[in-house]
Amino acid sequence: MLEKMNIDQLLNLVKLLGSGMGTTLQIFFLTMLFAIPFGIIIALAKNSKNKIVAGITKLYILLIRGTPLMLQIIFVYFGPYYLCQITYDRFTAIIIAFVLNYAAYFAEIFRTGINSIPKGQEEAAFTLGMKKSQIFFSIQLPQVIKRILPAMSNEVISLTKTTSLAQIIGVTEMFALAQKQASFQFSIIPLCVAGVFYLIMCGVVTLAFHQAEKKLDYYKIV
Amino acid sequence: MLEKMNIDQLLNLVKLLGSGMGTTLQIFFLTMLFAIPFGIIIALAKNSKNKIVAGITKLYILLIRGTPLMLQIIFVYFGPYYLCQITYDRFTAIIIAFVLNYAAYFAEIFRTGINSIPKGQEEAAFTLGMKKSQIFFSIQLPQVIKRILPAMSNEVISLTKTTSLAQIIGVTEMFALAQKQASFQFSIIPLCVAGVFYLIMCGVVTLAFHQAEKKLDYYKIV
Amino acid sequence: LGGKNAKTEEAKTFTIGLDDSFPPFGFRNENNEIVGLDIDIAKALCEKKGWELKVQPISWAAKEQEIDSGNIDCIWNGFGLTPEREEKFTVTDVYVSSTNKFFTKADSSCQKQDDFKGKKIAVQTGSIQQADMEKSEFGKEIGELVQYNDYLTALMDLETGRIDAVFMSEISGTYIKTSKNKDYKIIDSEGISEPNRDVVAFKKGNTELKDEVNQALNELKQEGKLKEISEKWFGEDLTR
Amino acid sequence: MAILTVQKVSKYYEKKKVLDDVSFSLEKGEILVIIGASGSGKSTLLRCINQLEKIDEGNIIIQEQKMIREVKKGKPIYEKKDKLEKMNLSCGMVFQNFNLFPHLSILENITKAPMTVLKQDRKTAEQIANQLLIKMGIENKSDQYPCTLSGGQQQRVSIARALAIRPEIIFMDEPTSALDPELIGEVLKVIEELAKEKRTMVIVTHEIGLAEEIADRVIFMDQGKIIEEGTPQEVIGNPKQKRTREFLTRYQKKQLRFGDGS
Amino acid sequence: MAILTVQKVSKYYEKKKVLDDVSFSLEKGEILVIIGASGSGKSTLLRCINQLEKIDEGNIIIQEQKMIREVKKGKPIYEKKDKLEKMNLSCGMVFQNFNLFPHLSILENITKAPMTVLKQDRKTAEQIANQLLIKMGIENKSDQYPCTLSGGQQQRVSIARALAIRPEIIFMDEPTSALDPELIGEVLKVIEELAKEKRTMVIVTHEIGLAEEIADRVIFMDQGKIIEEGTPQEVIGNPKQKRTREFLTRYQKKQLRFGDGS
Ligand SMILES: Nc1ncnc2c1ncn2[C@@H]1O[C@H](COP(=O)(O)OP(=O)(O)OP(=O)(O)O)[C@@H](O)[C@H]1O
Ligand SMILES: Nc1ncnc2c1ncn2[C@@H]1O[C@H](COP(=O)(O)OP(=O)(O)OP(=O)(O)O)[C@@H](O)[C@H]1O
Ligand SMILES: [Mg+2]
Ligand SMILES: [Mg+2]
Repeated sequence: MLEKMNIDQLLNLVKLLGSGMGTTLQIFFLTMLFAIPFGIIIALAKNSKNKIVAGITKLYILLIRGTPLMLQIIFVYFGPYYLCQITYDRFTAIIIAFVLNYAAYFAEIFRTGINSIPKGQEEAAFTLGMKKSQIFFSIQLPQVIKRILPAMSNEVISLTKTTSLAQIIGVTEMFALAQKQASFQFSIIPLCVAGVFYLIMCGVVTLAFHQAEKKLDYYKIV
Repeated sequence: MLEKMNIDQLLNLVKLLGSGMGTTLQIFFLTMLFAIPFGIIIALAKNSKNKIVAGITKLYILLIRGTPLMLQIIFVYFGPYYLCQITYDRFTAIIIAFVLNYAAYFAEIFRTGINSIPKGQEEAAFTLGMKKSQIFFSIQLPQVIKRILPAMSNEVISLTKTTSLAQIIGVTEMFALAQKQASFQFSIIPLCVAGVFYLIMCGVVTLAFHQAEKKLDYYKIV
Repeated sequence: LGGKNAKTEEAKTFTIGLDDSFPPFGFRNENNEIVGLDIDIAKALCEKKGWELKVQPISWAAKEQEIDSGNIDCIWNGFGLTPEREEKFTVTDVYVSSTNKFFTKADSSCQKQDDFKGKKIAVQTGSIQQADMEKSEFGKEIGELVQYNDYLTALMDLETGRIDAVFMSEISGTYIKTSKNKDYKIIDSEGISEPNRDVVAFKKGNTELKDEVNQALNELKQEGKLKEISEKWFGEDLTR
Repeated sequence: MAILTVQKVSKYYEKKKVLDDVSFSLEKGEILVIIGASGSGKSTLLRCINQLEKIDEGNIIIQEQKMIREVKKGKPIYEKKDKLEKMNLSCGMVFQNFNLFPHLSILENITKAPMTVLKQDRKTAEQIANQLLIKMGIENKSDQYPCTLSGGQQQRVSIARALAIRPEIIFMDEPTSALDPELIGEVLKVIEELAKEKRTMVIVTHEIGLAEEIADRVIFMDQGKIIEEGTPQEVIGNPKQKRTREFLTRYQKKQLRFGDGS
Repeated sequence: MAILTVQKVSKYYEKKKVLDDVSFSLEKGEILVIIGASGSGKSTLLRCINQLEKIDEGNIIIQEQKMIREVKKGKPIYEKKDKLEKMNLSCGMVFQNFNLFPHLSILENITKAPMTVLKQDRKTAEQIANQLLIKMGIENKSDQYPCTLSGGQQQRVSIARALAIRPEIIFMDEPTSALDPELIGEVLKVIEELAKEKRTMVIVTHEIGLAEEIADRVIFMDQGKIIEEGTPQEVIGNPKQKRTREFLTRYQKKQLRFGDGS
């Protein structure tokens, strides 16, 4: 099963999996796009003084972290139909499930980041007359970003690979194509090629975070 | 697919999945048992002044984090056969793959923990005549544990669910049983029950970490 | 038998590898016992040969590696014959055969294959049905080919109406339909795929063991044992 | 007419009374120095006036505007948000630990609030900021980030930042106690400058020398209470209360034993 | 016979020479105080003697044992590990930030090294520790954790911890400069006690008063060099070098202006 492939076959395979990367990257970027702001909202909700809001958020995070994403995808996709006969697009379902899931993980990271910024800065900003939202967006958030980069990089790297779960409800991304080819060709080479694709994605993400860290290196965390 | 089940069937299902929890828990605890010390070694290696050691460790972590665990399991299980005709037990292979994988993730957490302990303490211990290993085990490690508890809890919670990947090479744990029942009974109820099992495991882990945090609350991080 | 040194006289274990979630060939019942058509045949065969049967669940994705490394003696799992598979494995004669059909909702407006033009058809990822559909002329005329990891999700989605039919083997579909009391409409296919011819597959070159199993299968057939087992599972004789 | 009046203010942390019936008032242009042992409630008092903590009894009146509207079931009800915000704006605060915003340049640290709160345009805000930096003697640092400055320089920036919103009263909570001895002088110089301009200020400090030099009035606090109040000559030069004398002796002893090296 | 000799030591950080041909020696029972501006290399010198940094030129001799065995291609080769460890044990160090171990109780902070390094049994170690705590005036804190202590108390614990391994020489790097003014006195008192016992000590400090009171000899450093050396009367009372005078004037000015409040 590790027999030689000729170069043409390999190129073909790379082209095929490359075509699946479109979907993989769409899932990846759309999840980031929505999960980050949603995660911030959840983080703020969990920090809220309103006990009901904080309690609901806590339950939500527990449920999300406590159950496999695979189940969450199935619920998001089939739940609305069984509850009220609503169906919708499978790709939308994947994005919703991924956003709900990653937002919970991001939220915990954001919360740690927000809480690690010295209270004194908030107080100083307050005595300067700044409003809560102004303090959050112009004083805390920019610093939170710097603090959470390492933790976020872990989650984002995990996301690159988790995209493969999309195939559960029939969204064909790169890894599904690789599995199909592996099964047709009776070979694990397609899976190895998929591994290389992931490795490249992971490398790019690592590099991007590295760049971001460098860019934010102009000031020191106090 | 959501048709009613009677209580007997449900009990039967719970009993069945419960029996699979044995394997799940074995994988879980054995992974923790080996991945934690191995992770510490990797963390120290990556912090090492020897550039070759640090370089190899870096590559190792990149490879592990950059590729799906699923592929790693396949390589660990079949690799030795293709390289030198050695076969071995599938359960052992799962433990090895999980340990290799989680050790890399744990290592990054440990390293952050170790590096966050004020250098001054190491220096103070050194001027008191303590040896490197004494400093590590009696000064740094106990504090590292406190610092990394939140990050570790995330990884350990993820491990509870990742155990389900063992079925890739035919190790039947709880989730594999649930999926099989789902396909036999043609119902997603077994998957929901599996979700509840995971939720319980996650709850126990969360509680355990909470207890540990409380226990280490007797001193403040400086 | 069992392991690589397949023919030591004392070790009479015969290890068959299968995906234990593939009804009705091999799957887990509510008591978690692996049962099914293939299991019954393998049992009968081992009884005849005086071997001890060991049923090893494997991951379908890794079946070649499993057999190559000698963890299992054969794949026995409703294993449909294809030219590629014939090339990669040493296989027995066909012992069961079935055709692939469209399974759709009872109230579907589709009556024949041509009605599925432009519609969404589901297959299992990496299955023969997928390969056949992608290769066939008809496959180019359908709206979308949706791949699922398992038939459970595919059939659930059929119910929600997001796909129009599942293209699967008659055996699997009929089994689900009868055992779960579903009222699927079954529509014949033509010009898409050859009938599935299920065989037992051995490591390439392991003809010795293959011949032994082949001969025993033929004897079982002659004795009417295969017919008996097939009728138990399908109500008809699908063995060849 | 007093610009600030603190009326019988009390404050509890859980069961502990950390401010106990504190009353005083401040005239425009007056400089008040508060001294007292660690834990006597000096910071808490400043934080209550600056709305960083809530009071449990009494009232605080800034520019004839009451902070507490009414008392319901023994609980003080604060004024509406907009009124509180206006009162907050007329108070500027300088913290012991500077609390500069590390991700903003020195100039941005100063212009942030004027631009977002007072809606000044960037040009005006930067002009004002630059004038303040000149006054603080750090005009050449405006593009640097806080982490590159010494503690003394950071504290001067934080004073400039507080001045930029043009507060009526400036509060300083131990502005020099996080500084190396070598750097204290430069901050004290700036404070003296402000004193010369007759700005209204309330300063909590351990620098008895500063109190003597610039205070119009000195308050000595102990265990949440104001024990003694008067001119520096009265409170420091000739304290009436035993507790005040004890407190001052401790300082004098240290300074006599390790006095200046001339 | 000198207990410590520093011979023509130089040290670079990258290209920057932070110690420049530093030589001095210390007799048993002598108390040496090092003063100098920020960045003049005082801490680096102490860190080199305590093996926390490596030197690039010269040698350090503790109790007749050389730290550098030989010089190869212009690079100093350090002695074998066991010899270095012995030398390290004869030096105790007190840091500006105390550097207590936060997860250990006060008693454990002190007994940890004696038990693991000197192999004392727990009982002996605790006995010695308790005696030291009594000496430091904090015998009632032994079961508490560092975070519950004030800075002054923490520093006294760290002095006790350093004494517990019975070093021949004690080094202190600005032992009071992280402390609130109120708390400095209690640490200075402990240092004076040690001075009375005629312990060999090297103290880096900004407290000129302390230097005058307890030093047998004072060294003034500037830009990595020893500029002036002598008795406190000589160096502080009557400095010969212009740089020393400038440095001292700065302190005196501040202390005159905000001098003691008597
Ligand atoms: N957030 C808080 N929770 C509980 N108690 C507090 C809190 N903040 C302050 N205290 C207590 O209130 C009392 C007064 O504290 P405060 O900080 O006002 O004193 P201070 O006079 O400023 O002292 P210092 O000179 O040390 O700054 C102290 O006993 C302190 O322990
Ligand atoms: N790890 C380092 N890397 C590079 N330069 C350093 C390092 N540590 C110290 N320096 C530099 O070496 C010089 C001497 O520093 P040192 O800390 O010894 O001075 P110091 O006299 O103790 O000053 P202070 O009174 O501020 O403690 C300074 O210019 C400093 O910037
Ligand atoms: Mg205070
Ligand atoms: Mg220093």
